[in-house]
Amino acid sequence: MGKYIVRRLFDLLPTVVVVAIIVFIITRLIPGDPAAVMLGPQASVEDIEALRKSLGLNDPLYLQFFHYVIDLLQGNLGVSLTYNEPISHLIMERFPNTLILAASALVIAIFIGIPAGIISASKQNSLMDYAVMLVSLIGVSMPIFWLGVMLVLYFSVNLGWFPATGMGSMEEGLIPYLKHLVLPSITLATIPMATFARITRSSMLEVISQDYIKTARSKGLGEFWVVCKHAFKNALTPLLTVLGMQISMMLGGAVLTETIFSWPGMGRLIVDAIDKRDFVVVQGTVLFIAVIFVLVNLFVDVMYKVVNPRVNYSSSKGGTK
Amino acid sequence: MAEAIIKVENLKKHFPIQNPIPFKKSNQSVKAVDGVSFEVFRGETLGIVGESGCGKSTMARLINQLVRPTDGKVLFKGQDLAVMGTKEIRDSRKSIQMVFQNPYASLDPRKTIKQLIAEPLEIHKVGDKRSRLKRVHELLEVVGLNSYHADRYPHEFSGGQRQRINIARALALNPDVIICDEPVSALDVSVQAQVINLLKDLQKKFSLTYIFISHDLNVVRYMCDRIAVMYLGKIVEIGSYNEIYQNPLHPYTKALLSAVPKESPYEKKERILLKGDVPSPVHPPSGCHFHQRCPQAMECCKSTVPELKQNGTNQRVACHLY
Amino acid sequence: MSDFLLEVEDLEVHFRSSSSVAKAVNGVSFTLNKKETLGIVGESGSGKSVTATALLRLIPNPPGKIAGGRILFEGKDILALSEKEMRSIRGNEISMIFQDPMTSLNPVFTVGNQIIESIRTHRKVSKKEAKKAAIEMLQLVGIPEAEKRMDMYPHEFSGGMRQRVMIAIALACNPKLLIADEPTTALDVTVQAQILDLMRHLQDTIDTSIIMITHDLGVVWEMCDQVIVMYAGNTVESGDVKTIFDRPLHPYTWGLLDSQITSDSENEEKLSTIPGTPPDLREPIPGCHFADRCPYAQEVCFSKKPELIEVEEGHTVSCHFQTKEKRLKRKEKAYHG
Amino acid sequence: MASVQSSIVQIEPEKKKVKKEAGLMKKLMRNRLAAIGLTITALMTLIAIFAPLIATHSPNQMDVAHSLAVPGTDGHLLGTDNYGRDLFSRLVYGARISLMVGIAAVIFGAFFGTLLGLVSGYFGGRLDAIIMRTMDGLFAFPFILLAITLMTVLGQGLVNVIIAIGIANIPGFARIVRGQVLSVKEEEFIEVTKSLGATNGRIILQHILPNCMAPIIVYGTMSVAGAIISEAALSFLGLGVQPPTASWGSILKDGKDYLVLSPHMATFSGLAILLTVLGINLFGDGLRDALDPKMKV
Repeated sequence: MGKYIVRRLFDLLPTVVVVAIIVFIITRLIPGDPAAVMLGPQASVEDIEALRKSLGLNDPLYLQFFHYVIDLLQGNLGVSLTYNEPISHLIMERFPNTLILAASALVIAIFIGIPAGIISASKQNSLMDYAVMLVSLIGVSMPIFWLGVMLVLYFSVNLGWFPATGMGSMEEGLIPYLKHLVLPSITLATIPMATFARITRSSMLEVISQDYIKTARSKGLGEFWVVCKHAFKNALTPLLTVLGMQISMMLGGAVLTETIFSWPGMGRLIVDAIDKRDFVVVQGTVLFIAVIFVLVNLFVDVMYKVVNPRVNYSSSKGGTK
Repeated sequence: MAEAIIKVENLKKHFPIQNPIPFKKSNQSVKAVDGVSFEVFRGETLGIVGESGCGKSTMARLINQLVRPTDGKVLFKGQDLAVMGTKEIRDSRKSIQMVFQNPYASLDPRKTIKQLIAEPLEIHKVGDKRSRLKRVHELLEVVGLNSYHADRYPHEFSGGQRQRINIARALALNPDVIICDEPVSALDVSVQAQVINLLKDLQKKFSLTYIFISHDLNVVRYMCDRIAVMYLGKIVEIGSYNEIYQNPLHPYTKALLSAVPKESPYEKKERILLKGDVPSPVHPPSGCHFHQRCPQAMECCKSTVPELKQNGTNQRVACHLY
Repeated sequence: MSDFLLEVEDLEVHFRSSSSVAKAVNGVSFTLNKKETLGIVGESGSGKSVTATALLRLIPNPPGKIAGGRILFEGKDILALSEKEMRSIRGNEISMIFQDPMTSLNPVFTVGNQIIESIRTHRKVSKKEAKKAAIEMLQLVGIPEAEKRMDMYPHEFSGGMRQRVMIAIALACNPKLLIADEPTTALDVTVQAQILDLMRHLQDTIDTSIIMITHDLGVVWEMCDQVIVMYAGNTVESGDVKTIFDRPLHPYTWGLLDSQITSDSENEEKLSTIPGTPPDLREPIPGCHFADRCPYAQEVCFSKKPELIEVEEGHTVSCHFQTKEKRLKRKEKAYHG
Repeated sequence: MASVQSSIVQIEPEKKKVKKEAGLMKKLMRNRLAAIGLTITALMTLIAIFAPLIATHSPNQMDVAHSLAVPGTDGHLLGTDNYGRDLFSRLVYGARISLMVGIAAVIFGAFFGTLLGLVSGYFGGRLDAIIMRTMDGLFAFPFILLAITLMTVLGQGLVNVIIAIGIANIPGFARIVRGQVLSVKEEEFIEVTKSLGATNGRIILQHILPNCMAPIIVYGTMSVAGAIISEAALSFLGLGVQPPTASWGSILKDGKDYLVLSPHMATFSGLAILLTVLGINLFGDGLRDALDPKMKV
C-alpha cells in the first residue's frame, strides 16, 4: 500500500507542475498593471515604475517564472499587494471556513444522496424511484446561486429562521453557529447530493444485473444483504470517482455560495482579489485549490484500492503474481 | 513437397510489464510467443491449437504483423515481413487476410454491409465505385448471402451470417492466405457446421491457404491438414492430422486429446488429468515448460529445454522422451 | 409418485418488453430422480438457462415472469412458497453454479468470506466453525493450500480454480440438487475435464442430483443419465442418454447429433447442418416451433403444435410424425465402440 | 478465451437493436420525460429566435417612474426591474444570450476536446501523456473557477464568455472522447480494419470517430446545460456580458440587491434558468438512455 501511494504521488507530480504553469500563465495574462491598480489612480508614473521593479514585473517572463518556482519550492506563495500580508496567512485564515462549509455540505450530500440512490435502484420503476429521480434531476439542474438567494428570501427575509449572511463564531454558542451554517451548506450540498443519488442509482442498477448478484441470491441471501453488501460495495468504485469530482465542484461552488452568504472563505478571497486585480492572491489561492483537488484525487485513488481489491499495484495485464 | 508460402523462424513476442516502481525499467515480460518456427505450404490448412494463454492468438497477429515481433522472422513468399516498414506491411495485407473470433465485435456497427465489404477494396484503391459494388454483390453470393443484404447493418444479422460477412470481406482482395482466429468458437454447433463447410468450399474454389487457430480439437481435426500444438508460447508438437490424432507423442498433446469429451454414451475414455494450472507466462518453468504438470517428467526436463525434433515423416516433437 | 426429487410440469416463462411478450420457456416438463443427473441441451435461446433459473425462482421480475406450470421439489410446490421459504431452499437444498466463473464470484470479497457467508446463511454455526467448514470445502474441491487461499480475492484465481470455488459455495450446505448452468463452457478442455471429473466425484460423495445445462453433447454423454433436448422454449425430446443417442426421433435432435464433429467425420465429407435460424419467440407460432427449419415438415406441422408423446418407456418426443418410415430416413450410423 | 458469450443470452438482443437504430426519435418520444425535456428546450429555442416578436417591450427601455413594479401592473407581465425595464421582455432576450453562449461554448469545447481526445487516445505514448497531463491540470481547477479566471484574462464581453466557458469545457470532452477511443480501439473491428491495411487516418475518421459520436452528443447536450448555468454564474458575479445587455444571470444579480423590495426579479430570472437547464437535462438523460445507456454523467 505504501508503495502504491508513493507511485500515485509520482503520477500526480506532473499534474501539479502543469497546474503551476497554467496558474502562472493565466495570472500574467490578466490585463491591467497590478502596480498601477495597487497604488490607485493618483500614483505617479515613477512610483508605479518603482513598485513594478520591486515586484519583479519588469523582468522577462522566464525569469519571473523562475523566481515563482523557486518561491513555490520554498513554500512561499508571495505577498498580497492589497492586503499586505503573505498569501499563506490569508489562506490559513480563510481556508478553514471554506472547509467547514464544504465538509458540512458533503456530509448532507452523502447521507441523503447515497441512500436515496440505493432505495431508488432497489425499487426501480416504483413511485419512490420516480420521485427520487425527478427531485435529483431538478437538483443537478439547479443554479445554486439562485437557490441560495431564494433560501435567503424565504428562510431569512420572510420567516427569519436563519441569518442571511455571515459566519457565526463559536463564542456565541453552538446553536447560532450552526444556524449560520444551515443555508449555505444546503445551497452547496444540492448539486453533489443530486449527483450522488443519480450515480448511486445507475451504478447500483448496473451491478445488480451482474452474475455475482445472481450467485448471492442463489445462496439464499435476503434481498437487503444482496443489495447493501454485495451490490453496494461494487457500486462504490464509480461513486468514488464522482466523489472526487464533486469535491472539486464544491470548491468552485463555494465561490458562489460564499458570495451570496458573505461567508469569509477562500471563494470570497478569490472574487475580491479578482476585483482588485491582486494577481498574487489569485495566483496563490487558485494554485492552492488546484493542489487540494490533486490531493483529493490521490485520496480517492487510495480508496479505490481499499474498496476494490482488483486495482493492481502495477499496471501489468496478467493478474498472476 | 509443396512450396512454403509462409515460413516462421524463431519468432518471439515478449510484452513488457510496467514496473510498479516509477522511473525504473522493468525486465519482466509476458513471453506470449517464445521462439516458434514452422512453415505453411500453399493450399494447405495449418491448425494451431492450444488452451487460453498459450500464445496462439498472438501468433496469428504476428504473422500479419498486427503485432510486431520482438525477434525472429516471418517470411511471406520469401520476404521477411518483420523488417518491413509500415507502408510495405500495409501492402502485404492485401495477400494475407484475417477472420476474427467474435462475429459480433468484428463488424463496425455503424457501417452497412456494402461499406464493410468494399472497405478493403477502397483501402487498396482497387477499381471504381461501380466495380466495387459489383464485387460486393459477387462476394455476398459467394458466401451464401443475398445481394439485397448489402444495404443492411450488421445488427440485423445472426452470428453465423455475420461470420459469412467477415469471410466475404476477407476474400475481397483475392488473398493467398487467410488467418482464421477461432472463427467458429462463438457460434452454436449447427451454425458452426455451416461456417466450416463454407470455409472448406472456399478453400477449394479459390485455392486458399488457411492458418486456422482454435481451441476446439474436433474442429481443428476436421479442418486441418497439419496441426501445431502450442503450450506456453512454444510449439510442443507439429505434424499431419493423422499423426497428431493417431499417434500423439508429446504428453501434453496426449492429455489434450484425452480431455475431449466423449462422442457417445458408450465410449470409455482413459483420461489423463493434468495437475494444477497453466503456469504464468511471466515466469515459465525452467527446462521444458510442461515439466511440472507432466506425468512422464524426468530429471533432465527440469533443466534442459527440449528442441523441436523430427520424429517420423513430418511429425516434430519437443520432448526429451523422444 | 413422490419418488421424484423434482417434477416440472408445463413450465412457462415469459419476458415482457414494452411492445411484446417473449415466451422464452413454453411448456417444459421433466422429472428427476434422486442421485440422478439430467442434462438439458439446446442452442442459444432455446430456454435452457431460463428453465434452470426458474427452478430457483430467480427470474428477474420484471421483465420476466413464471407464467404457468408447476415445480414440485420433494412434493412441495416451489411456486407456492413464500419468498422467505424460498430463500431457505436456495443454496441449502438447491444450489446453482453458473457459466462464467470470471463473473460469478463477487470481486470485492475474499473467497473464504463468500463460502462462509453461504454456510452461515443456512446453518446456525459460529464464525470459527464456519471457517473450518469452508476450509474443508476448499480442500474437498481440490484447491491446494486451502487455508491460505481463503483470504485471497477471486481475481487471484484462475478460471478453473474459480469454478472450483463456485462448486465449494454451492455444495457448502450439502444440497439435494445442484443446477449447473454450462459450468465448463468458459473453460479450456483440460480444465473442463478436471471440473467434470470433480463433479462426478463429489456427486458420489455427497449424493446430490445434478441438472446439467449445456450446449455440448459431449458433456451430456460424459455426465448424464437422462437428457432433455430443448428447442425454442419447448422440450422436443427426452429420454435416457443411450436411447437418445441410439434412437433419436426428433428431426432437431438428428440435426444436433449430426452437426457434431466426431472422430469419424471424414475430412472430405461435408458436415450436416440445420439450415435457417431459430424463430422469434415474440411472434405467436401456431405450429411446431421447428417446422421452419425441418426438412420433413408437412402442412400440419405449421398449423398444429405437436404434443409430447411417450413413444417407449421413458422416451418422449414432440413431433407429428412418429412412423417407422420416417425414422428410417435418417441414415443409421454405427457408433457403438 | 471469450468464446462463449452467446450461449445463454436471452432471446431478444439482436432484434431489439434494430428497433433502437430505426427509431431513435420514436424511442425518445416514448420516454415521457425526454419528450417533456425536448419540448421545453424547443420552446426556449423558439423564444430565443423570435425574441423581438414575443417581447412586449424593448428590453433596454428604462422607465424609472415605474421601477420595481409588481407583476401584472401596467401591461408588465412580470413587472419591471430597478430601472423600470420590462422584466418579461428582458427575460425573453436573455434566453438568446443564454442559449447562444451555452451552445457556442459547448461547440467550441467539443471541437477542441474531441480533437485532443482522439489524438491522445489513439496514438497513446508520450503525446497522450503530454495532452492528458495538461487536461488533468486544467481539470484540477473547479470549472467555474477556471471560467472566472479566464474571464479576468480575456475581459468581459459576449465572445469572451463563450471562449472562457468553451475552454473550461475542453478537458471534459477530451477525457470522455479519450476514454471512448481507448475502448473502441480495443474492439475487434478496429483490429480487422488494421488487418485490411487501413491507415491510421482512415481508422480514426471512418471507424473510431463515428463510434464515439454517441457519448459526444450525450455529453454535449448535458454540457449545454452546464454552460448556461456557468454563463449565469459569471454574470451573477459581474464577470459576464456587459450591461445593459439582458442576461438571466445579470437580472438575477440585480434582483439579489432588491430581494426584499421586489423578489420577483430574482425569482423569475432564476426560474427561467432552472426550467431551461432542467429541460436540457431531461432531454440529455433521454438521449443517454437511447444512445449510450452505460454512460455515467
